[in-house]
Amino acid sequence: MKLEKIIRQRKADKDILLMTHIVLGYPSFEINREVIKQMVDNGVDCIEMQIPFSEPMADGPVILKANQDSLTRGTTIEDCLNFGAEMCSTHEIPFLYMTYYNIIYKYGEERFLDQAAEAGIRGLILPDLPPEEGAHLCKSAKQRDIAPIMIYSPTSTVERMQELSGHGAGFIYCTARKGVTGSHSDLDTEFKNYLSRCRQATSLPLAVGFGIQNRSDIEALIGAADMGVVGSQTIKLVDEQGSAAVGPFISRLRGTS
Amino acid sequence: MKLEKIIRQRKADKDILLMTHIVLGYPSFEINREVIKQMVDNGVDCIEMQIPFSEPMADGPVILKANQDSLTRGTTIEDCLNFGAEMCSTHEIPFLYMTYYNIIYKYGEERFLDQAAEAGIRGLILPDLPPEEGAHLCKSAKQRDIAPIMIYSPTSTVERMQELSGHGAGFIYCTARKGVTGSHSDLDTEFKNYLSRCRQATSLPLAVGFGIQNRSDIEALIGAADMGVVGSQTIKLVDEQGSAAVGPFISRLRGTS
Amino acid sequence: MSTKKYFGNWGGSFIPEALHETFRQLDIAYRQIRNDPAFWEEYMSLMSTYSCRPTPLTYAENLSNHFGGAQIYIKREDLNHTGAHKANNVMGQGLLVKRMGKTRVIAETGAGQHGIATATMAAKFGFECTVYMGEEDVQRQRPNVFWMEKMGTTVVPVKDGSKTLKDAINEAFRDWVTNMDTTHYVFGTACGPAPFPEMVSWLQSIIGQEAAEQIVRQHGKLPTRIYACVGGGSNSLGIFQRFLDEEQTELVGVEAGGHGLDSGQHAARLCGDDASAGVAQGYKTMFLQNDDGQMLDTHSVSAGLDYIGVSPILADLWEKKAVRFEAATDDEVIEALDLTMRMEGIIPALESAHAFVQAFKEASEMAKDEAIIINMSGRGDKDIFTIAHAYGDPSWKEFIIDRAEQYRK
Amino acid sequence: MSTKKYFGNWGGSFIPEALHETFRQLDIAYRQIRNDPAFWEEYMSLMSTYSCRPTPLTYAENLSNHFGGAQIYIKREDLNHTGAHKANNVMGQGLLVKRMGKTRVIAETGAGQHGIATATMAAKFGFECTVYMGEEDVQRQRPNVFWMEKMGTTVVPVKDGSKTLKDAINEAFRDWVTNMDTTHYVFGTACGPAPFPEMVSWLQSIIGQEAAEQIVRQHGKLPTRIYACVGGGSNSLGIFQRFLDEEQTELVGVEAGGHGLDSGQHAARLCGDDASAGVAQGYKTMFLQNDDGQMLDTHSVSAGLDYIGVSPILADLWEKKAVRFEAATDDEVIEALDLTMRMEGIIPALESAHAFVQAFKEASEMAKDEAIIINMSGRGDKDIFTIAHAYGDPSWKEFIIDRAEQYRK
Ligand SMILES: Cc1ncc(COP(=O)(O)O)c(C=O)c1O
Ligand SMILES: Cc1ncc(COP(=O)(O)O)c(C=O)c1O
Repeated sequence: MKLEKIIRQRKADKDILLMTHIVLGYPSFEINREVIKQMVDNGVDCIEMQIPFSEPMADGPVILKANQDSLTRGTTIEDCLNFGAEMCSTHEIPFLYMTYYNIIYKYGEERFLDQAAEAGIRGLILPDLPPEEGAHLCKSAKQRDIAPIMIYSPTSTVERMQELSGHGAGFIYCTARKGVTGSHSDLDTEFKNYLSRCRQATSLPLAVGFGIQNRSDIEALIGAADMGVVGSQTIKLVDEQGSAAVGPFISRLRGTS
Repeated sequence: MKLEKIIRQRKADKDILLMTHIVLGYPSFEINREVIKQMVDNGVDCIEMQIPFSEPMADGPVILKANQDSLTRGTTIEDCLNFGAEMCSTHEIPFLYMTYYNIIYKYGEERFLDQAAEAGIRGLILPDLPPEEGAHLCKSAKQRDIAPIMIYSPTSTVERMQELSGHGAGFIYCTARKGVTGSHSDLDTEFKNYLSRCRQATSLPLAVGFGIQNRSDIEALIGAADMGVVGSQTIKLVDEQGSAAVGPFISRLRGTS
Repeated sequence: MSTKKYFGNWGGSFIPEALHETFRQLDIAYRQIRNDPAFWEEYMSLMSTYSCRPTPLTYAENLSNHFGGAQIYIKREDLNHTGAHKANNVMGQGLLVKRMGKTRVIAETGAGQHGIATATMAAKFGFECTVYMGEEDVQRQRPNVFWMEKMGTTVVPVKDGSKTLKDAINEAFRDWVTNMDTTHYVFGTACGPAPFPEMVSWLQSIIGQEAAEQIVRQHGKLPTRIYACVGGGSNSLGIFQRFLDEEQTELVGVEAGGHGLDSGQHAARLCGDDASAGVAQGYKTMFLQNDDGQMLDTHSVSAGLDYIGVSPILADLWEKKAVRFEAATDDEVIEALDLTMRMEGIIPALESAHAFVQAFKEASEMAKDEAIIINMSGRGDKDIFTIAHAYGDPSWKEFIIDRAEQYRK
Repeated sequence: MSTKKYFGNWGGSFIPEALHETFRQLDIAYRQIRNDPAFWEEYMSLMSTYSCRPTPLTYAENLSNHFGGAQIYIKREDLNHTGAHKANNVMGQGLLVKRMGKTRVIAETGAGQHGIATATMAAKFGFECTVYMGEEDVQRQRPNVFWMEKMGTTVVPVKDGSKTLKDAINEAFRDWVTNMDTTHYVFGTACGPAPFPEMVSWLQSIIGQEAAEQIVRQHGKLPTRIYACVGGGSNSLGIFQRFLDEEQTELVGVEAGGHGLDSGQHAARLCGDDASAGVAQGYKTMFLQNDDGQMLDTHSVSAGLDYIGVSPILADLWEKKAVRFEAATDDEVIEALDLTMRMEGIIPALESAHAFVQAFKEASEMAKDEAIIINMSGRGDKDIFTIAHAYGDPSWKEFIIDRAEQYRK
């Protein structure tokens, strides 16, 4: 099934969906496994798995460090692809890969997409690949039912959003603010205006990420967005309290505890 | 009596005369006193007393250091003039002042010469005052029977020597080589030629200094010069062995022991 | 005229969406200045009163005689204000920033030269300024940090990754992506997303324009070869561009050979076999990366050349064989530096000394009526800590230890 | 033309007899080059290809606005090869040495700039070279010593007297008096026995000639005032001479005020009351000396200004009131340096910063259509150890201590 359809089905029963993020191989694949299980068990709707890259230009300090630590521990793409395949076959929810374009460029676009498709990966987030450079990749991905996720920023004009929407699939990733991942975002009036611009520009579901940290952030998104994305916050949590803390955190976010 | 006459009288009985050098106030006036007594007692014919200056441009390391130490101990010109007067009245031999021009310039030329003349000083050696700059001083000195000692260098042309001779009195100070005081000089054939050029250029007696260190240096001068000058060597001797060593050193130089 | 995004297979603009609009506006502004003769005039007037353009072309008579072949000329970018060619690019971008109405500039720096130049430009134009510098480079180039701070710039040591230039670039992009409204990122070399490679090369092209005129005036004809060191590629493109269509002039780019091309410890992307095509830091070029596409640690005695990528324009010229690429090892660099100091009284930056190495290897095989030009991209004083260290100079060590004693008290 | 030995009551040639013939020959050689237009042409050609003459005149827009008075222009001698005006004198004397057929040069140095320039010239002309430098200055300017040595020069630390410039001069004379046959003493400033004051001033006069042309081109008329720091006097005379007969231009020399004119710790010879007429180091001028004629210890934050004497030409201009003299204290110098770095992105040498101090004191009282020129005799990078120290910069201290740790191992 296509990602967009899955999202819409899940959204039918819920006021808002939840996507979480992990960095593959950080702190270890073993812990990735535990964390993902807790996420799924506590009702996460979608998970983006970041394949680490040595130059994560769009990431803030927490994810940056996780990328580097993972690489220092020897994580390879092969490891990541194998782990991704394992997760897809273990859990019911959709999994996405997030990484930087060089990883795919070096591995070979077709080869990468083929393996990802075979494993059951539903989408792909590449923050440094605008459609001007990635039109071909977007098309190839779609052909394999992998959704190329487009990113909107508060700096994007409506025309630009429309153009991006044409290249994308699955949902649109709206960054809640300018900047990189990690710090908290103000979900104020200006933000609401931005989200309604996003809505006008695309018919795809909207996910909102960058600095979503707690239940009240998620509540602020209800009605305006289809999915909240929690990134750095879970990494910090695992760093500080271990993987067992993830379940309770997710259920707090979901408002079920 | 004029210095030249004294020199000639003394030379009448000896194959060569001996001039020595001390730095006033180094290591102390007390030791200056002892050293001079030993010099006189052992047959020195003439003594140049250097009034220390902070910038002794023409002096080598031994005398340079003696100048600075003396000044650091607080030696003043007044001290030097008083000490000079005391020596002139204590000993029979002629005393000269050696210093740099600024000392006299600052003190006042007339005032300095008056005091020196009154004390009985017979000559003045100023290595940084060529007659072009010091013609007036030379004349004023001569008027007071103080001989302005001209210096010849191996680089001086015969014409230059003749010109200098006209300004000078007492004797000519021939530097045995280029350079500054202190290191040993080769009294070779070239040197002999130089001395005979000096002889031709002036009718004044010739003293030879710079690096005269032992009896054989003195012997080499016999016949060619009228007086040998020993400078740094006695300072080193006093530094190393104390003032009592001066007497025996001088009598060795004189060939009397 | 419209900006070229690709140079053959290389270049492009791989940027986060948040910067899309910023780059669109930058591109427009760049095209405006590029098409406005008044801009170039203003730029020239600034460079000839604030820096000392035209920089001289020095005939190295002693080196020429020593090698007994080609007549060696040195293009003196070291005499620029702030001591390197970096000033050309930075002052030009400063004028651009003024036109765009932005009030803050940021920059990455490796050797510190680009940082110094940017801090200087910011002081002169009254911009706020933050410079990102790999922590390892902060160590190597401490005096530069001191001067940047004194000119009112905030220097941020970057502690991520290999703690060198590439990490500083990532960090600068992270800043830009947050503060694009007020801020222009003064990219320091002919790399990065379009329009930077083209814009920086254009601003640096003054070097070659002057050199062509000077060599004809002084030597009577164009040079047989031109040598320039290649970090990101800005000084080499600066001098090369004017000669690209001159048949009689061969262009030679010299990369950092570090401990040798076989050692794995170097920064040679276009000569040697360790680099491969990739996309990072916003553009496509030959990168020093592993099979997984992870960037490798590079090494060079010179902080300004140990960069993982290289100008896409040079990658294209390399592929088309329009420029020959060579590498100079750390040891060869120190040797060439030594000879140049002793024979000509000229102290090249460690970066620039790479170009001297290759010129020295080839000069003696050339005829006496041929001329070669070495682009001396910067002066070596700034490298005192590295050079004195490389020489193992004992009295330098003693001096540093003495100073430290004073500071400990 | 014959050489002027005296300038009013000042100057002369108080030299040991051994140097009489040497000076006679030097004087002849100097008169020859002075009367030979080909010499000046060769000199200009050297300075415009090896250094970057004409050096620019920079309009300091921000400082001008900051003070709100006169338009401030900066003559950029810092952009010379080796970083100061000293190169002008030294390269000229280099050409002279070549004509005289000597093979060795010696020099004294205070700040190290003259030493660096001489070492550079010696490398370029293939002369042997020994530089005398007071031990205290060796401490203050260690990087300069390193570069001199690397250019093949022997640097001799002078441990006598106050261990500064004057002692280095004495020592250089001691060398010369021994080796005059092969050796020329490259005197570094407009002091010393004739013909040095005149010769050095003549070689430096290029500064003022260029500046006069530039200020008229850039500002439309001659400046109201010109400020230059005064050590020995060469950079100030270099810029002043051209303007001596210009009624509308006032010339201001700025001496090292150290801890203040009343403190006894300064190097002000022409302003303040601590100096008196004297004869030393071969010439007559105003010296900082005690009543006995013994030279005093001087003090300045800048190694290039704390000299006991001053050019006899300046002493004459002072006596005739053709030049006004002021003093800047160490603290004022650091403040002016700070302001100049932050507002203009320009780092004056500590010496040059003295001229900036006085210009800053006076600029705001002048009308907006008036121009002033500050002669920036050199760049401040060389002073990093002194300046970082003066600021008490903690990260600099930490850096030095870290380095020392590495060297201790
Ligand atoms: C003096 C100098 N030369 C060369 C370079 C290398 O850069 P590019 O290849 O862009 O000229 C640098 C970089 O910092 C530098 O400082
Ligand atoms: C940069 C600089 N300025 C000024 C001076 C002072 O010398 P002068 O008065 O001869 O110009 C020096 C001396 O070393 C110097 O290095």
